Amino acid sequence: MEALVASAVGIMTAAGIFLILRRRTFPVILGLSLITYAVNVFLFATGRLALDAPAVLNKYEEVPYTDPLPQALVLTAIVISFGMTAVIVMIALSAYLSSKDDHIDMTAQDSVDGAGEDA
Amino acid sequence: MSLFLIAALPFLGAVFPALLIRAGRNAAASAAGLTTFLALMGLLIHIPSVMRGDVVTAGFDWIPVLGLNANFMLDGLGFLFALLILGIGLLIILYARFYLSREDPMGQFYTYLLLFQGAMVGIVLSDNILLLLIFWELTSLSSFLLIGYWKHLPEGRQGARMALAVTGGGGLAMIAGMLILGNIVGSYDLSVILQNKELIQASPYYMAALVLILLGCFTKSAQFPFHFWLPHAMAAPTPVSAYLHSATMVKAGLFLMARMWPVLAGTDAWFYIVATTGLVTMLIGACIALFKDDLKALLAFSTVSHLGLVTMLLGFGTKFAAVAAVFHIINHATFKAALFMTAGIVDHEAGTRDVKRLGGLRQLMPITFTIGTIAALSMAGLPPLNGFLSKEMMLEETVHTTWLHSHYLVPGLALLAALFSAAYSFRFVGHVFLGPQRNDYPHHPHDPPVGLWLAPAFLVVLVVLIGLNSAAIVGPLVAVVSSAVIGGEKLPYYSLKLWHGFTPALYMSVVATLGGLFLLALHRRGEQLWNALPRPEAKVIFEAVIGAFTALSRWITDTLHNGVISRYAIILVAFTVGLGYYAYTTGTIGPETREPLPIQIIPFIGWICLVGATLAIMWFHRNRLLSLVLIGVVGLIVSMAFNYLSAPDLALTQISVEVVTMILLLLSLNFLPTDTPWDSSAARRWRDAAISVVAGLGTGALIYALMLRDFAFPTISEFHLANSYKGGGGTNVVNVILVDFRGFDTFGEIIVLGIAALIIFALTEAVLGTNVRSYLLNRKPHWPQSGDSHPLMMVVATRVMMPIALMVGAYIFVRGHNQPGGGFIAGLVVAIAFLMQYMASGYTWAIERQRFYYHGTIGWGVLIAAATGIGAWFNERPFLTSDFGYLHWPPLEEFEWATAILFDTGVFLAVLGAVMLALDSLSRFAWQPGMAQEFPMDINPLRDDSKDEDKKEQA
Amino acid sequence: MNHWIVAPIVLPAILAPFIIMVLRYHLDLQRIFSVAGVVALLGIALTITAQAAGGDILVYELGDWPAPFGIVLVLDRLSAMMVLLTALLALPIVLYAIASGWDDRGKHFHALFHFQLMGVCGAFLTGDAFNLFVFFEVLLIASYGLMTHGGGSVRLKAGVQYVAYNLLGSTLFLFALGTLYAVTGTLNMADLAVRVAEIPPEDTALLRVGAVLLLLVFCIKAAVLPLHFWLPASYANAPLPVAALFAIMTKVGAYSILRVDTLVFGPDVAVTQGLLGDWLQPAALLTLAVGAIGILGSQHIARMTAFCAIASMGTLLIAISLFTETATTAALYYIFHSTLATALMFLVADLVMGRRGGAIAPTAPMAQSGLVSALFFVGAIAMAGMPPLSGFIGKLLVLDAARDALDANAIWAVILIGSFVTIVGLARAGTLIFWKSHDAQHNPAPEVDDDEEAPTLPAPEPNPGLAFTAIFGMVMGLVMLTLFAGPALNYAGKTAEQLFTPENYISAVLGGEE
Amino acid sequence: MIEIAIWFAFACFGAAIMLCLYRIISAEGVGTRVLALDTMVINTIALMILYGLALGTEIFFEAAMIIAMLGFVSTVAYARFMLRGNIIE
Amino acid sequence: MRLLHRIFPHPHLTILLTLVWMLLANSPSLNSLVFGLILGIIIPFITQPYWPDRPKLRNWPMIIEYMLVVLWDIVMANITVARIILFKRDADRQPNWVCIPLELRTPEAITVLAGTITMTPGTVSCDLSAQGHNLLVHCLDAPNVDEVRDQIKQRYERRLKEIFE
Amino acid sequence: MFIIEFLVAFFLIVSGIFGFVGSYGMIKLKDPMSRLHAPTKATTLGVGGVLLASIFHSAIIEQHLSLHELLITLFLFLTAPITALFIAKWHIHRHEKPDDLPDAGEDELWATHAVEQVEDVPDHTKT
Ligand code: NA
Ligand code: NA
Repeated sequence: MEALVASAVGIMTAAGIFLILRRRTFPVILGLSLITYAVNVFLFATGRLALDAPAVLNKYEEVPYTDPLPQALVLTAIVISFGMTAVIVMIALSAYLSSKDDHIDMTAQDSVDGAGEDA
Repeated sequence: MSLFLIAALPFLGAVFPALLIRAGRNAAASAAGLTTFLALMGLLIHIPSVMRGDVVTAGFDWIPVLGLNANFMLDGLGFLFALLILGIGLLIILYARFYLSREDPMGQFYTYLLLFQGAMVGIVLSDNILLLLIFWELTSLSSFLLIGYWKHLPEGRQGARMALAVTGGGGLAMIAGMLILGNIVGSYDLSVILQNKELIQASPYYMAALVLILLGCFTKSAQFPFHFWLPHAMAAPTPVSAYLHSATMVKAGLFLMARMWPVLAGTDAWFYIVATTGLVTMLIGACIALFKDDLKALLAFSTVSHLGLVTMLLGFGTKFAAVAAVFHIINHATFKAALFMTAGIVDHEAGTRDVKRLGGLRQLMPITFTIGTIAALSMAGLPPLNGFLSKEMMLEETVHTTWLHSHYLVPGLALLAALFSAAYSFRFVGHVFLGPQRNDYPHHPHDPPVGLWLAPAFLVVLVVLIGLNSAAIVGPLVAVVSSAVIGGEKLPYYSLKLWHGFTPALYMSVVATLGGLFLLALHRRGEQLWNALPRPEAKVIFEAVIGAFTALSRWITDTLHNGVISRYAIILVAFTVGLGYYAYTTGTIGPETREPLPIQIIPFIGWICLVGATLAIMWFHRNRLLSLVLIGVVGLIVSMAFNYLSAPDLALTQISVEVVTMILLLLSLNFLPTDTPWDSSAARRWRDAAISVVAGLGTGALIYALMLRDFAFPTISEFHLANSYKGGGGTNVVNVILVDFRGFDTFGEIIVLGIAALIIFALTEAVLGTNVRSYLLNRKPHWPQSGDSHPLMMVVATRVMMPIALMVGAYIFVRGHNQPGGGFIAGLVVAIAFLMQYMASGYTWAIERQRFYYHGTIGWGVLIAAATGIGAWFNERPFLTSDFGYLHWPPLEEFEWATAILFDTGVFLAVLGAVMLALDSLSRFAWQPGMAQEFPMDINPLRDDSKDEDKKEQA
Repeated sequence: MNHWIVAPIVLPAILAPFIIMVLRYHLDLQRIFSVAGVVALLGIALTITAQAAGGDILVYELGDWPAPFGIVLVLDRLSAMMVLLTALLALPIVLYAIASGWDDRGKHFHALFHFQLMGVCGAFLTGDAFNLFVFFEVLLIASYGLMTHGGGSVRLKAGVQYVAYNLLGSTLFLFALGTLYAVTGTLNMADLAVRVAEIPPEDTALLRVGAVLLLLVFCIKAAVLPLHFWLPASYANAPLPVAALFAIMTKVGAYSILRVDTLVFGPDVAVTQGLLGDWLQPAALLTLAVGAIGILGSQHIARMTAFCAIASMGTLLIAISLFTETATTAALYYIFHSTLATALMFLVADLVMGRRGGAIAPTAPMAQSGLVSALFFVGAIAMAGMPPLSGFIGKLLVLDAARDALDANAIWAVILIGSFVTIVGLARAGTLIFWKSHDAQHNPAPEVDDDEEAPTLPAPEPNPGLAFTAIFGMVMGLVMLTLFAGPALNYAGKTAEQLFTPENYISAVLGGEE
Repeated sequence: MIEIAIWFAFACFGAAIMLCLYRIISAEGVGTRVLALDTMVINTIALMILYGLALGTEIFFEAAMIIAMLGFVSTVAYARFMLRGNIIE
Repeated sequence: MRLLHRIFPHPHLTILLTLVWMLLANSPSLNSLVFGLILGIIIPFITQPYWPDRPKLRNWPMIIEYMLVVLWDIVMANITVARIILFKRDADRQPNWVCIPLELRTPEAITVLAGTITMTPGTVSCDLSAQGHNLLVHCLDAPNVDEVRDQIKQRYERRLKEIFE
Repeated sequence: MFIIEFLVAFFLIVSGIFGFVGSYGMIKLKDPMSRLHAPTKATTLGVGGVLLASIFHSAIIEQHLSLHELLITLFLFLTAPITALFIAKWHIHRHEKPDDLPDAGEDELWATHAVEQVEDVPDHTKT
């Protein structure tokens, strides 16, 4: 099972980075989502894997529990990256609508002429 | 007067002219003059002690850690320079009052001038080399302002920049030199350093310190090959040129060489570097000066030459040469300042300072002529003027100097320089004042008002008096200064007399004078030759070099930061992977300590789907909608994996977040292109793929290694498991961690979400406030739209689904503390419930029936969470300390209350508000007039038919 | 119970929602509350600095859970100083933003501003590695909002880049924390320090990977070459008052490097040897070089100022990379200076841009050119490390601290040559912007003398008086830092001493149990 | 007996999920892709209930329920996107 | 009465929601009943504006009958369709569109009808006509279109008419 | 007991078969409209079977009544028709002309085709 999880993390990371290296905003955002999945699984897996041992205390019997801390961390991470994704989607969309161009690269022209221009 | 005050007065005074200029030019000038005068008086008070050979000191520890102490000292050398600075400063202030025109901002001028003056005084009074460095760099800065004072002249701008670059750069070198010096000695205090000649000269760092300090001195004093900036600094108003570029700033280098003479001089290195530089500078400066037509340029190069002279003398390293140097500094200051002012007067009155357009001013401007001639003859080295005296001493010393075993080289070249010097001095007199009167002067020249000529006249009187009776007038001063220069040792034998008998120096003087006259006679022919010679124009070269460096910098900068984020990302990834690999290979790792879990078939199928979907995304990423669907698959499987691996909370959160994200992306994809064109080459894609694969391998391997090893120490989560119920009152440990053990993380997290929504809202407002709005109103959809935008079935289904979904949300929320769930997921579920309503009946219809406002929801959420945290304060507990208990109201069963639930309510509200605000904002982009509809569904036979019937009835 | 420690976080966390909810439609009230909030923050910062100055390390256990199981805030000299710096920086900036009307060019400026302050203060105060991540995210997301404040196509595009790059950084942060947790089983920094010191040899490889990833994250924040690429475009295209506030953000990276590398992966910890020490110094030197070259090579004042920020980070990182007490003292002093100077420069750049656009080329005269040019001159002096302002002292300190370093020659050469290039670049920019308004060849249109004409040109700010006051305030900050360099360095020295005796920190956080 | 039945059902739904993925990737129209995704979600729900049954745990229930709800929302969103472009209008 | 109506805008919904809550809680107890009831009152109150013009349900026995019929049909149709998918060659299949003229007018009733049609395998409700008077149904394999239409009208629409209108 | 076990196993097998058939139908059936029929099987007897099995299993074998699986059924029954409707509408919108469909009677057009204003937008029928 560990091999599956590890390889999945690796593949999602690779695909995420590949998409991040594209030149348009949309694939980059998708890449960021993918790499977010990867890191969430990564972080989760740092608690080691366990089957049928959720960290919900059983009052009646002694049962094994999985490590709850990484789960809490991943939850925080998921929420935060959701906020981040929402923001970058919005900025990318606004940038596209303002310039009718969804290239993610800044041209020399952008950086010279428009720097800091007001809306 | 305390030395502090002397040094501080000009700076304090600098404030007044700028402020007082509204009160008039005289007020500004008077304020400047008065401060200078006060400082001068303060200095003169110390004459008795200085003349006794005492060193006046004052100081306090400013920055002890650094050894940068505000220590000042006044000895003979400092006194002489301070006297020059303040005395000539006073004259310049007077002169400038009349020189500057009505259009020139005089307040600014005096402010700059006093800043400069203060910096100079600081240099010469510093007893700490770091303090000295501060003043040193300040002179560069203030002179930059002064040179560039006439902002409208391009020459001023370039000159100022060049001066700053050269002297500032030299200053930086000097910083290094001084730090080395201080480190050798162990103190930055001059008084300590000057006691440690042996230590310094024996140090292996002596050479480095020497060269670096000399770089500072040579640049400041315009020594070859750094002489080029000085003539261009002449673009400044004449008072500035007179003050900075003859009397004071350029002498700072000389001052420092003199100051350091006791510890740095006396070595071969010192001799060959300093003396040679001085000699060459003296020669070249004099030669160039002869062929300059601009009076100020002529004087500037003459200054260069004379500075070289003093440098050379200091470089000789003998005590006698040091005395000669001191004496020449005094003399040069007097005649050169007078000459500059004369040149200024000529320029002012005749309207030009081009020698070629002048001549014959003798009768028109008799006073000026007299002043100028006396000063010029002193510069030429004619008796009985003071210039003669020090030149004699110089020539005398050259005769005793051997340069690489050659006895003739130094005297020969010095003589040549003296000859040129005499020639340009005669030219100054001859070509400006003598000769036939002309009728094509730009102005009508006449002697200026007394205010202008008084200052140079005073100086010329000094020139004559010193020449006639130097021993009486400046003898004690020279003695005390020289003594300071040579480090308090016994003075050598010297005499400041006009007549020393028929010495080699006298013969050389005669030759120089006659040769000078001869050269002047040949001037026209010499000029032709000079002009025919290829002369590297320093300014052009400098500008070209700076220009080239600027262009190079621009190229480097723009090439490095070319705005291609994918390259930035590649560098980041490659760097990270590389360092990670390095870190791994330089450590050690033990064998696996955990048994891997067996692979079961369903997870394996999930894995295949995940890998398949991921690879498909890479392959089909240009089809954006498909990629989105595939991302959905990945998210679904990741969520399943969480569930399978005992993380139900994660599964719930992951899937909810994923759906909302997908909806946000769909909302934006409505406006974005639906396809990504190819815009990177196949080679690039392969390179990207290779890097991605390496990074993927790295992360995969890392987590694989981690999962198969146990924690090196017991993990802190054991505490969480043990205390979740008894300390946190919940059985869902993950939730208790979120709302209690690490509630502060969650507090930050909801704020992140709230901020995200705020940003989205703010951006929407910003973008819709521009012409984007009209673009959106006129844009065509990606493809034709279908009819029936709010299908009946969807609306009806939502009427049932939404309440149920809200119920589910409530359920998820309530049970969160003990079972998978919690405020966050509940917030998302409720948001999705409302989203359903939006999708069913449309945004405008739904929002009209909305009963809460998203900003308020977010705000309340954060505030409730914060208030829960603060509530603990009243219980004498830290922020976010939770409490819980159990209630029993018959006939109900016992149930639990917990402040954590209140906190979770905050989370719930913040999440709900944030998600809704984000969706709300994004959907506003698609708003079109006429979109608001009256009914929840487009088709409703019940409604339409009854309407039809009404119509029929009416008909 | 000493609640002062959490106050710098709670205050903005309450104020910002209040502004959103209650004052959403009242800009004037927003401004009043915002400024009052910053003043209150300053008061809090002064209080906690006074508390920390004694040398005690105060620990605040959030939720009353003991470390390492809960999250703790730790107030030591360093964190107090950084919070104080944040508050000091924020006050003039918020005043300037109000005076220049920048806060009115988009929605929610003040709320985002306070959230940003909250994130920054939280990052400085927290003693928990994951909580540090959370506060990084808070300050980052607030910065995304501030950076794109007001919109505009280029700014938004730069915003996309900024966000994308930093999201990569955040991801890296999580990878790092995961790895560290997976090896050590803890997240508390003091506990981490204890465990890292005792790590068994079989786990060093993985621990080292985690450590290096974490340090890389901080290096991204601190704009260390080659991880600095996010900075120029985003700072140059942000609203410049915001860029001024961002001066503190790079310092968060520097702070984190300092904190983690003294506390957890300290110089005495064998297992993490060479992870930063081997490359940070050359990287810092290159950072300074690239910054200086950028200053000379920029054609736009905002971009140039962004490179000023990079160059000053280079100098700072050189000091940090030396990892000695003396050098750290220098670094701490320089942090203060560099933050104020960079911010000052950005504000001045905003004055210029509002008046004549940002191109470093001759253009028409501008309003109040004398005052603006004087401020530019002051800013340039500070940036270039010229006397008499604190930059010079800072530079001397760094040079002095580097004298025993292995590569002292290289460090000195880079710093001094870097200063030289900076001076040339700033002089070039200043003369072109302020002095070249009359060049007939370049500007054939007939022009009037700017000094005569200046008063008739209207200032672009709604409230130029306040704008200039704010900037003067910042200048005064630099002056004070110079005049009271002695006491400041005394504090910095004690701070460095505290940093280099991590045992106290550890025992304060973990109590006697370890 | 139940064991075998569970395994049989696992195999069926596992295979079904893979078929859905194949359909998502290979379909020529977005509609079919979305349909396949929707079917995949439904199969996943079945699988989760199955797992709960096999392990005798209720831990999968909430996820299954939420997924049932969310699958609907996302499918409607996709469909609205394809029909109208704007999913909230 | 009006007050009562304001408090319980949708009594049926309240019952349904309380039931849902009980199911969610999954263990019958007084606590969950009380809590479910409270939420069952609050939530319809919140969502009330989204459900104007609520239809009245008249014939409760018919509802039971209808559900049983549908369940039976679902099982049967599943088997039929599985056979078609697994064993019938694609070419032999005769997919077809069917237009079903509606007598139902209430949106809720139309929805239930269309839903029923879809949930019984082999038929899918695809669209309403522009004014909602006809329902478009797609059949997986329907050699005889009229038979399908009549069956739907007979088995489902008739009963729904009695329930809703 | 055996009967219960048998019943559970039976439901499971039935659900497995129908779940598989549902997805297999999507592969086998060639025209998009017919494919739409497939998921109904997964939804009804596929999931339904599992849910019933689960209810029986917990009630009899684990000895506690657990009916909450019914909720999932409720959800699916409420939502699946809507999903199908939307996908069908997409198909009609993209691939069917008004003439291809049966006559809509008095209403003339089916709702999907009843677009208020005709816009000259590019036709991306392939998407
Ligand atoms: Na989905
Ligand atoms: Na059907």
